[in-house]
Amino acid sequence: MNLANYPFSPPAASNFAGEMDLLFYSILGMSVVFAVITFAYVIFYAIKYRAGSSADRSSPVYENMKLELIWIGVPTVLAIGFFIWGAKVYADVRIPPKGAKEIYVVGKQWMWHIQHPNGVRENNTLHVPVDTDIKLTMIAQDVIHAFYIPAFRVQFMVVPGRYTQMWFRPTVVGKYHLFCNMYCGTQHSEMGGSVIVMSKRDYAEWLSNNGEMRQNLSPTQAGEKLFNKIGCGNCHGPVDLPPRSPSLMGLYGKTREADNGQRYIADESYIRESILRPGEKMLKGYSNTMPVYDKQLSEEEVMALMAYIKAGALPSLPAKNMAAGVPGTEAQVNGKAGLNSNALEFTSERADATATSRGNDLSVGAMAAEKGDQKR
Amino acid sequence: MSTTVKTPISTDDAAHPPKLNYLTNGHSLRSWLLTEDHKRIAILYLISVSFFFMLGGAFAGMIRWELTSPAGNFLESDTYNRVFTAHGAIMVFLFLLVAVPAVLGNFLVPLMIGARDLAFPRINLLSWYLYTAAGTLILISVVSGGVDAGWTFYTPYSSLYSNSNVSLCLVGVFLGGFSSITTGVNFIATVHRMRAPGMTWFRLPLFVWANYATGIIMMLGTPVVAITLLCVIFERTFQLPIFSPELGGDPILFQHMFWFYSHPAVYIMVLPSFGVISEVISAFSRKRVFGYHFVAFSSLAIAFLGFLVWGHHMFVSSQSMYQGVAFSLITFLLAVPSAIKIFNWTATMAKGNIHLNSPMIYAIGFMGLFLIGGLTGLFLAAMGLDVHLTATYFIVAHFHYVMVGGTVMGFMAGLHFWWPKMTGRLFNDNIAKWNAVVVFLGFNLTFFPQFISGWMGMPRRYHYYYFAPEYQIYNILSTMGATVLGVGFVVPVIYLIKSLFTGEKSGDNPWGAHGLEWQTTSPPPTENFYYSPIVTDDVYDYDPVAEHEASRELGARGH
Amino acid sequence: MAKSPLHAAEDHGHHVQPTSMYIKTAVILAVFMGLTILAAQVDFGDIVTGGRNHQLGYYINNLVAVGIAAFKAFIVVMFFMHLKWASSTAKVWALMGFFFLPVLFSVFCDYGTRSHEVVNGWIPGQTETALPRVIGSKDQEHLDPKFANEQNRNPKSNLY
Amino acid sequence: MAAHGHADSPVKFQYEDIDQQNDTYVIGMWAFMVTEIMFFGGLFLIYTLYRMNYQGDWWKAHEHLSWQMGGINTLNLLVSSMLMALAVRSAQLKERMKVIGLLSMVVGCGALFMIIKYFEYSSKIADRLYPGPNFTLDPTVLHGANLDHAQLFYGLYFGMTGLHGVHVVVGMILISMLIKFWWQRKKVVTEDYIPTELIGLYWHFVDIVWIFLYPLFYLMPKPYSVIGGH
Repeated sequence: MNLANYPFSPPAASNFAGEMDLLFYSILGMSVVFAVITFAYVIFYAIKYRAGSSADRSSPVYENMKLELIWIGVPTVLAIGFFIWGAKVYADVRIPPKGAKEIYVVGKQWMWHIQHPNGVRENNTLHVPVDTDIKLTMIAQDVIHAFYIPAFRVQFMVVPGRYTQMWFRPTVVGKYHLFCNMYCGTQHSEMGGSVIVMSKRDYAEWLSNNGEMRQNLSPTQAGEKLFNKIGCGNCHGPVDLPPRSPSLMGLYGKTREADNGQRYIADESYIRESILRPGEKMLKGYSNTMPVYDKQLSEEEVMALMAYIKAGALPSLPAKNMAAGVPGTEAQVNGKAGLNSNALEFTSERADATATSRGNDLSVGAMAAEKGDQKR
Repeated sequence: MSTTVKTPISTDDAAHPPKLNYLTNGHSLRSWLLTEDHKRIAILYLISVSFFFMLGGAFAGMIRWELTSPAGNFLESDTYNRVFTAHGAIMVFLFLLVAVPAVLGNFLVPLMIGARDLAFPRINLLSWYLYTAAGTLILISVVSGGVDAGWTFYTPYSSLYSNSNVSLCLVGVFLGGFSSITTGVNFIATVHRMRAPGMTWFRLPLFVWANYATGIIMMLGTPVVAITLLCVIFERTFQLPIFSPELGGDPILFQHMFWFYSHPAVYIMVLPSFGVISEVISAFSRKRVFGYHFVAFSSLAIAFLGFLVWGHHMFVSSQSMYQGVAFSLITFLLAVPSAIKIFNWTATMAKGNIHLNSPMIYAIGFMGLFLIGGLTGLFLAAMGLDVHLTATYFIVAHFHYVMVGGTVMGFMAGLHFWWPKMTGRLFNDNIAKWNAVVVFLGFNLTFFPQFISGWMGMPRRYHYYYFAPEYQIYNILSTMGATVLGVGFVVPVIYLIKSLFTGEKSGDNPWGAHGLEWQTTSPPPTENFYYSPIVTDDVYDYDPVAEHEASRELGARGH
Repeated sequence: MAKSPLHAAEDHGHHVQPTSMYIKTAVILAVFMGLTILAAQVDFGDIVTGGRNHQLGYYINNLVAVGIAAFKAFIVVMFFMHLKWASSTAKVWALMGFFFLPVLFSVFCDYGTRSHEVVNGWIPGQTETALPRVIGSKDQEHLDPKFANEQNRNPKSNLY
Repeated sequence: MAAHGHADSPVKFQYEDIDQQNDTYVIGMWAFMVTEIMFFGGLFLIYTLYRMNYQGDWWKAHEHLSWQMGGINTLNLLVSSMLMALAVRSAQLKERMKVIGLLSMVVGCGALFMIIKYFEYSSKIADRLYPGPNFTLDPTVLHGANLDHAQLFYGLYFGMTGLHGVHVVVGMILISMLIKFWWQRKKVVTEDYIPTELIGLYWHFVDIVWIFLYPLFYLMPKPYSVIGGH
């Protein structure tokens, strides 16, 4: 029997693993001390003062303010200390650093769609380079899921209707579990796979060698294609045209003032909302003429559009619709039902066929590490 | 006894107390099903609650059996989902929320405060019928195809995506909620206005304090979850997504409203158990509860603070960071009143004259398990760590330590303690003692390994884990423990039922305990007391030194 | 038997109130009903801020509507429901609901602060990178050069 | 101790005297009303959040509600509340016929309320404003509001006023039973005014809920996005 087959803790493979493990073992240590001392007293008293023993029972105490204050005070101080520590770790987990490499994740029953910045897409497997800040921007298409990588000690819910974020920096090359950790229906256990941390060189190679993918458009490219296809450019040209249509070029990150006086920074959620429900946060000085795209576009499509706008909404091809200053009076979407871009191939047969392709791969995580050790 | 009693309840029987007790006062089915006697209703509750506990336990057995193998080859995924939902829903809504308050609380609160009944006996009966209706509906929903939404019924899965009997089950939970509300209203009105003369607030046994605090939570929290679940039923019936993003609804709002009740609900489950443990430890240590006022007020503190921590279930659900911080802080502070209770119980035992009967063994077991359950709560209250641990088996283990280790151990302790009072018979205390040890060990074997698999990241509600076989060893240990635990819960059924027929007559006060409930006969008459009690002495007026001296003298004479 | 000692001391005062009291109460309630209809027609944005800030006016309108409703509810509770003459325990319990309803509504601490979470790209230690998405609080305005520019251009726009 | 064991006595056997019983009943009723507050409170919470999020659309959708009809109902419930309070007063004075008369008028007010509600609901249903797949697409009925958000609005409108309506009907049934008891001179009501008072408390609570529902649904102020003319 090899004890390494029965690990007690998950592999530690991200920047959070260190601080979280320290917090975990600190609370564990305090808990063990408290539990052992208290329970030892219980057992000790139960034996010493059992009926019939000759222990001294004289002058029993029924109230002791000092004692009470001590055992109110000490746990309170400890609790506040651990609260602060826990909150600090939480803030680290929740706030992604600047310049993190952004990967998009869409959760749907029962698979993860993952899209890399250069357009490589994968299902249920996430390839990431080591020692790089990775930020996941996630959304669900149906029910709530949760993206959970135990080895990285990160988890966040993937909610329909809004983007959530998660970030981490993998530190150890290897293959780790990826789980959906929010119950999402029949095949909940199937919704997962692995996270593969590669060296930076391997990752670059993997990205470029990904010949398997037909026509890998990056989200930005797919977004541009869609942008032109549904005719966004008919109105949103390179210059602002009040009161009809503001330019979207370089929109991302700007402060926008809505007509009710609220100010927003044009972030992902703002852009998404403005595509889906343009009337919600009407830009000051503009009127609500844009059609509502809620339910007209899939989440992948919105994400592609959002990525394109985020990238600056600059046309890379000479687009026929980009005739600036010619506002199309009927910026209507004719092909609502037939909307299709490459980004949509997420939902094509090929992608779905891999939904349950988790594979009977036992060589994940600690087991894999252990096997590797034996080989060596 | 220093409590003086006077004023016969019924002038006819002043000289000759009636032979009838509440059990023999009418034998027809009608006299049971239409009874307004709180003691009979408690017995009705005991029977139904035990039934649902066994049923929920059977579902737990199926889950444990399934998880021994990583491949999940015993049940289909759909079946497994229905099984764990049935286990959760039955255990939470039909056992844990009801067990201690509705069985022991119903039976004992009027007895302990010297009242003849609860304030509203008919409403009390109504609450049992609502509970039965709730149980029947949930049972029908489970039998006729099952529910697969999990007991938390998170939207939009429960509202728009699940095609199982969610609505029917939710109607059941809704009715169960009203049963809970009626019990709570009853307790509150009773404790406020039905106390016997001389039974001041600070002479109330801690069990009554705990049930009073529980009543507050039942009344304030339950309606919120009732309306939330009604909205989910509404969503499913009219296809109007209130909590789903299709029309602009917010799925996180459901979680807010659900946990606004369901976190305090944890205290509905565990506070009455705290009360039981206070009684048991005091009675078997023959010593007044240490720091009575602190224990009493910690119950109220838990009830009130418990309403301000629901967001700690949602640290990773995309609720605002800032609110998360506030919830985390209050959660940590909430650990303090629980700690106060544990420390005070421990101090109660010091210099007592401790009788290690079965209720005391259960109570000691409770303290051990609740210590672990409470302390592991700190891991989850620390927000950063919660990111890793939430929704894993660590959570599963934590709440089983609190719920089973807290509520069920408390329930068992209370049931054994007051069994002679309820039935007038003694059970075999030796078997019961060893059984308590078996339950304690089996419980730890079942749930401790889950802490480890959870820390290693095994997600809850997973049907199989062939891709992560390193979790198997812990699941096997857990299943072994569950088998032991199962035995530990079947044996009491046997010896307790046996005691009804062959048990020795217990007499009024077999444990030598203090308190109004022990001053009437066992089983008590329908009116609870032959005389209207007037309380003149303090609560828990034990004297360990005197008792010890007395027993030593007795021993000396015997030699 | 005499009253139990516990309760003997309390006087619950089953005073019969005069009919006129009930009619007066009803008239007050009717007047406030009229007020709430009137208040809904008025734009407090025009009155309070001189038409400069309609969003604030909208909030004031809503506050007035809910405030009048709360006052009416108070009148009903006190006089029609006799809480004024009820025992203190009943008073405490009547207040309990109104105390815990705000606790339930503290859900809005979540929805209210979500937009204030630090934005992507916050660098620990550099406060200027930690701007909230909705710029409202004074102390952060000077940190955002973009916002400062806009403020110069549009000095009246930061009323809210 | 004469109270005990007499079936027709208004004092139940578990109480010492009538004062204790009445006090307990009032506390129990207030405690029950706290649960009702929390019950409706959950709905008000949902309402507040979505109203905050979709101010403009909800305002537009609310224009289809008739504030006059709602106003008549508000006045109606107010009058019924006053009548109920007067009925309790008469019960205190043990004026049997007055109580019966006033309570009948309260039931009449309740019936009037439900009739007005019936007309309101049927006009909404005729315009297909009930939530679900058959929700109307007609922009004139929606007053230009976003379809989804209008649907949320009407969902909550029917949900909240419907739940209130259920409470009104339950109140009418309770009051009818009370009238029957008074008519039959049942000692439980004639000897003591508290049962009448308890049902009165319930009826006033129903009124209070409507006091909040009326401005929230029928009298929304115009949000700026609508004033701005978009």
